[in-house]
Amino acid sequence: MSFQSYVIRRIGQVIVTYWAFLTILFVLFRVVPGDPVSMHVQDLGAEAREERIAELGLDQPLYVQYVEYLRQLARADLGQSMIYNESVWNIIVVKFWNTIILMAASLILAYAIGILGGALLAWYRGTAFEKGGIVLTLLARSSPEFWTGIVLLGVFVFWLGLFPVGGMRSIGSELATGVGRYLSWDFVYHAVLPALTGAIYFLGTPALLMRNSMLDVLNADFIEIKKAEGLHPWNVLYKHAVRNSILPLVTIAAIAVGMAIGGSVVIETVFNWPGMGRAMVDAVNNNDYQLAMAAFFLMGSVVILMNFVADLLYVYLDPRVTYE
Amino acid sequence: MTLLEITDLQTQFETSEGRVHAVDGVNLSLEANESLGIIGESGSGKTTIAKSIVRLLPDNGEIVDGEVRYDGDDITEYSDRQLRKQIRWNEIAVIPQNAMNGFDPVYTVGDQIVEVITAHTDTPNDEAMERAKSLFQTLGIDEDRVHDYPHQFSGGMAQRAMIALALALDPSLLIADEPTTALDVMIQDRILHRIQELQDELDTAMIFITHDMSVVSETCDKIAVVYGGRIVEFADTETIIKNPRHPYTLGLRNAFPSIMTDDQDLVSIPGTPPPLLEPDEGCRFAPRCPFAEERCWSETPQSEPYGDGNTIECHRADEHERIRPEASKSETWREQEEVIEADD
Amino acid sequence: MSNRQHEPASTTNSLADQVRRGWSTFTALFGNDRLGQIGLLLLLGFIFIGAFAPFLAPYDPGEMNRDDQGDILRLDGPSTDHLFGTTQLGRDVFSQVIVGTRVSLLVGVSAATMSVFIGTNVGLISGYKGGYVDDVLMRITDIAYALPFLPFVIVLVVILGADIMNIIIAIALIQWRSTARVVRSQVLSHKERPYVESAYAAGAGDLRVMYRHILPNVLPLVFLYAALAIAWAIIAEASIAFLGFGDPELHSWGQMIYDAYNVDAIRFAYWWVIPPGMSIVLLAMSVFFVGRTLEQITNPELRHRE
Amino acid sequence: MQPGDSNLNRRDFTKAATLAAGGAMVGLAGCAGGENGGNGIELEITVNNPSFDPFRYEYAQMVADSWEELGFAVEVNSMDWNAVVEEALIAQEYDTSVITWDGSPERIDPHTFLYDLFHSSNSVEGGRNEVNYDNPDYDDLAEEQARIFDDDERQEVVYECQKVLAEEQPRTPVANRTQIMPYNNERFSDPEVLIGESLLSFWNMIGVEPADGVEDLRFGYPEEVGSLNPLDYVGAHDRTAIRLIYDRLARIDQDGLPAPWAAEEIDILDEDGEVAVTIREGMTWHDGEDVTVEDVQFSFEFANEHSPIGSDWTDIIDEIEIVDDRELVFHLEEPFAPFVSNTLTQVNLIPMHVWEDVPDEIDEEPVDWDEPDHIGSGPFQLDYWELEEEMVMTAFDDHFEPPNVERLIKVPGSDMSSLVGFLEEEQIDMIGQTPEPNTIDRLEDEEFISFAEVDDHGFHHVNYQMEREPFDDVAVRRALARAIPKADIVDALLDGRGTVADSVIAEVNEFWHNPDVERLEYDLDAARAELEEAGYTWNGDGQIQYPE
Repeated sequence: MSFQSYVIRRIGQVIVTYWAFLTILFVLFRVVPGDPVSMHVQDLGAEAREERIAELGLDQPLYVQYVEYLRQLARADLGQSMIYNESVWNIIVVKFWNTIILMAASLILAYAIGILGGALLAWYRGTAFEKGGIVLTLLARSSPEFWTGIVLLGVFVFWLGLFPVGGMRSIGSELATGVGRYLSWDFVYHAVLPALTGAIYFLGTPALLMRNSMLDVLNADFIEIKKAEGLHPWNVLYKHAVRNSILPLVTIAAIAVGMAIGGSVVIETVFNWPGMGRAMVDAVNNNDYQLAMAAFFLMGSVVILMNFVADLLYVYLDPRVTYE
Repeated sequence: MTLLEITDLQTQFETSEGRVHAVDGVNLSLEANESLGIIGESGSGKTTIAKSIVRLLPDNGEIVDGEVRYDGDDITEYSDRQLRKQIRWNEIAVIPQNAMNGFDPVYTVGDQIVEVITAHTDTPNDEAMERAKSLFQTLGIDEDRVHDYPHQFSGGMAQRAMIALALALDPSLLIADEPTTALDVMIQDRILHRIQELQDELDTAMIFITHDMSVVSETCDKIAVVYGGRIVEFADTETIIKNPRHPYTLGLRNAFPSIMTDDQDLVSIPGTPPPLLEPDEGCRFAPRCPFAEERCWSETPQSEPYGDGNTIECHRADEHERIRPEASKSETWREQEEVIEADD
Repeated sequence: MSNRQHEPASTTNSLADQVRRGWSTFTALFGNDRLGQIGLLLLLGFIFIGAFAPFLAPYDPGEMNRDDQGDILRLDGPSTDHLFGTTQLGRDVFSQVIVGTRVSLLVGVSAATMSVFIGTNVGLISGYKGGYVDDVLMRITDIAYALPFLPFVIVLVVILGADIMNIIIAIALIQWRSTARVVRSQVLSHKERPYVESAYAAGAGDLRVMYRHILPNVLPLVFLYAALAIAWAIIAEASIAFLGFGDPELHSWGQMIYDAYNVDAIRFAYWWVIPPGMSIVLLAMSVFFVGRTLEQITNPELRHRE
Repeated sequence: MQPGDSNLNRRDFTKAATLAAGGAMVGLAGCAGGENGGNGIELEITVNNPSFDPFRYEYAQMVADSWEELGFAVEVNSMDWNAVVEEALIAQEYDTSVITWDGSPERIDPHTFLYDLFHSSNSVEGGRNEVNYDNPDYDDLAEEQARIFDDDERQEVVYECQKVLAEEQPRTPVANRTQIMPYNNERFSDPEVLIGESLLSFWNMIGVEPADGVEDLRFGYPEEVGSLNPLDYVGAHDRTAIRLIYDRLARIDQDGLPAPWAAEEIDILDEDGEVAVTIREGMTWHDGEDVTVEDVQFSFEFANEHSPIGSDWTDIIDEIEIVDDRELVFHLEEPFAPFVSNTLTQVNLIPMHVWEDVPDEIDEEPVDWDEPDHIGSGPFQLDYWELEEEMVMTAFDDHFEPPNVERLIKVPGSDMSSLVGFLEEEQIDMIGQTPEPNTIDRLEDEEFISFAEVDDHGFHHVNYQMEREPFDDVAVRRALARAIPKADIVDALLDGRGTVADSVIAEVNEFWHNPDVERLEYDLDAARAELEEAGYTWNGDGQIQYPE
């Protein structure tokens, strides 16, 4: 099969997956108990309640709502937030980027440390360094994000007082718009601990996988040949051993992006980070279907997209892969 | 002129079971443009000899004694950097057993040739690529195939590409470790001829490591027979093929179809190669040797010179004229096999 | 060095052989793996605590303990009466940690069992049947991969109610996906091997070939994934509880930290936070240690040359 | 021994025990309902999960334990708050439930608590009388209190209402919590609190005294404002922000009584329902235009026509008559005593020149229009609002009572714990909610933190679904009420920071609270006696039985 027809087939599969995902999303949020106004039942009279529900279209038959929902999405319209009474897109877009930036920082940190560390673990196989490294890695992997976050908070905030308790910027400071909000020291200062928390949690997988993969590669004949060629050892390690070992990590990294986005809610809660995960949990608690669905939808989209990208990247990076 | 002179080389491995004496006092010499075959069963230490020369030993291995003189210099004394800069690939190149695995699968073959050229010389990339193409031509591969990835080559072609890689820097010595075992017989033959031709053309010395007597008989000037980490017999090819003196060499000869004596039935040497852990006194081949005497069990034989620079390490070397015909018979070895089984 | 247990011995697949081989593999693996031993020991410790929790816990974990004057012992630090101190409402932290062990183990084991059961069957059928069955099952797996884990579990818990069983089901509904993919690719490679052909030749039907011949050969991998699934499930449950979607009737470790966090005690009531936190980490880690040892069955290359 | 101690949270333990390794998966499903399989009268307490409000969850457990001691088979059914609302409040599918009514300023007027919650006309699905209390005599009383404009006369009827409710116990009030809110005393002094809201009150936002050089009031609240739309908002918390930007004709003052605000004078012209309002002179909108009587008339009419919540309060208005350029008269359809305290204090004044022309792209309802500039006439103007980060308002200096600070920054925390952290780091100045008891203890040690302390008139209570047996029996309700350990709940769960409630009108609401209602003190023997008298018996296992 040619690369092109492979890509086309994959796109076809992605579309099917996507449709199923959207349908599940719809069904999930229609069977959630309560409705968007139930939170405020004591503030609204029975009449006002009915009126609002009708206004939100929730009195329509399910299939009508379903068709409307798909039509909306097709128009790239995420609908109105039922609580904020504002376009969901406006609410979510900033949070989406807040989450993406934080998780990207965490993942980049995690994969940089993980790949480097994993390579070293394999390179120094059988030493005390390796053993210690593995224990540390498994420790990091065993600590839920909220626990790591709490420990970091305890040490760096409550005890040493080095970092702020949470939030994304100092309260009342000048509000920058667009990219500007991520380009200040104040932002970095606020992002250090949450990013670190994520990085610690995520780095276990790449480190261990890299180590295993490296061990395989290091046993390969060509590594010996590259050494015999008189190439610099670092060259052998990074240009050849690491480059070959990294292949299986590509898929994992893509999946990790999805996991990170989906799991961001925990870090965002601990560090009071105004991200999408928290917005989604709040929206679920408030029964703001549209907002929760949009957050869910964006997270799922990132995951589906990343899985797709991973497949293509893998084919691109490894010349041996055939398009089966 | 002597290109390579190995004296009393000892290489050992540290393992959980103890110290393995993989190479245990080896002496060898090789003239420029000469080709040497090193032959032995797997586990005999023949590959370790080759790896000791370029010092490509695993982490748990080390050269504990002896010299490897290359062009007069003892390269065991070289720092890693010196060895890397001056010896590896510049002077000594290696051809691995399975060429397909010798290439990094994620780069094109051409890129890998370019890489080694630019690592050692100041050649610009495009010139290095030209060099790679001309090497491909020399080896009879379509030069456009430098842009192909290793997995796109057939086995024989990959082996030739590997040779092209080995020749990239005009080395003075090629070490080929079982270069053709992975290939089928027809291709094996063609490649061996090609190597021989190239060696003549390029004035390169060559060490050929194999377990296959017939391979070395065609390609090499001299042959060293390795057993238990020692060279038990070293002589010119003709002597080894026609008049070997060591019972092990004689046994090896029986194990392969020979062009010269095609009516023989093939028989392998019974038993297994010795463990190389802290060897005891006595000839290491004694347990498997149909001609072992009492002293073979108690005294370690020493290397004795004979003829023109040949050596032999056997207590009964003097009796070779009598032993040789005995050893040609398959019954001799079959009987020995029964003895060994009885012992177990 | 590389005695590959997972290479099928085409003749011996009887149950007794499997067990015997399994046992010798077990001793060979754990015999010289210090981390594996530590993990196993820790795990057994937790299982013991979990099994005998009601006898080991000195207090009812929900009881509000009071001092001699009848005042509630709020946020009392560690003492001889209360080893790990008390909570905001005077509840004994030590007892809660003990009882919480059971919850974590239950969640870990049940969720892992369910997810591995689903995953193995999907992978087996998908890989073995191929064709459109494979297509459909793999699309379903893709969909499971497309659902963000925590949010999905949270929504499910909101729908089904915050009961521990629902949490377990929600975790399993997502977690099976990785097992399915891995088992499928293993089955694909086993399908081509000679022993499968000879099974056909001997007249075995599809089901028999799948479950009697191929399955035993992918089992080591299944066990490995089960071990990992246990750890993930434990961490997942703790995270869900921490976010406030846990089963309020149970004193799970995540729930404890949530309670402490919620009443803003995490900054000083270390005795209330560290025991459950460390318990989660240690339990998950012990499972990872064991899993790492098991991994060597599936990939002998990883074994230490010691 | 403390009441209920012996089997406190026995359920927890039983459930944990059913988790025994092997049979757990099957066992759980089966055990959930089975444990109270005795043959007593079964009843269920519906309550929210602790994540929504731990206090209610915990006291539901204490109530359950106590009721079990009495001989009932009690099951606590805790669920997501949304599910509680759907089942217990809207569908009214429950036995008993643990619910809270929050104390908003408008509810200081007894009308909501006495009429909405107990009048039989509100017992429809989704109505506020979810206990289905249906007592014609009480209905008369509740209607009567709404007709009497004279406070003292009305007080008598209000007292009578409370007396009936205390005897009949359709809901058992349990406690009013004390609101203790922390603020930074180096930056602010003299907070102006209101019952039910404490620091969150309108008066505090404009009246709290900043120290020299302090310009920003940074106010933390663990929830984000949902909407600033003056016509279409739902959350109670939304109002606390909206009322700063949009003025009302009257506001509830710090004594809990309505006082003219944008109105200079409010006169009851006629007890049958004519209210004259004179607006202040010289008021302007944030965009500089004058506030006119036409604007006021427009605000009420527009709210009545388009706003789902606005129509609730304005339906009572028959006609609004403009007398001159400062005076209007509201003609009511019938006498309605809470008109000033509930209607005039809640309808936001909006500028006619802005809202007259709701843009065309708002195709459905004009209230869906998110007016971008938020032009009101209140003491604050919206500067910017970054959702879930901060909302910044600046002082409107042309206001007749401009705030003491330059800016008000509302900070929504993800939870109390992070807000407390902000307060301690001096990143915020105040928190608009009561922290946990231990946090209060800790913050009390901080020199720079003081507390504003006031009781809430909102009340925690236990509901009985009176359409179901045995809750239709007043004896049962009274017995159950006597078996609620109110004092212990306040002591154990609130660390004493609260008041035991016996009437639906809180003690702190001094003018309306009837101090002489019957008190059903915690007394299991008295409870048993009431049941016995009504014919209930106990079997050998101590399980209660219906009368023969």
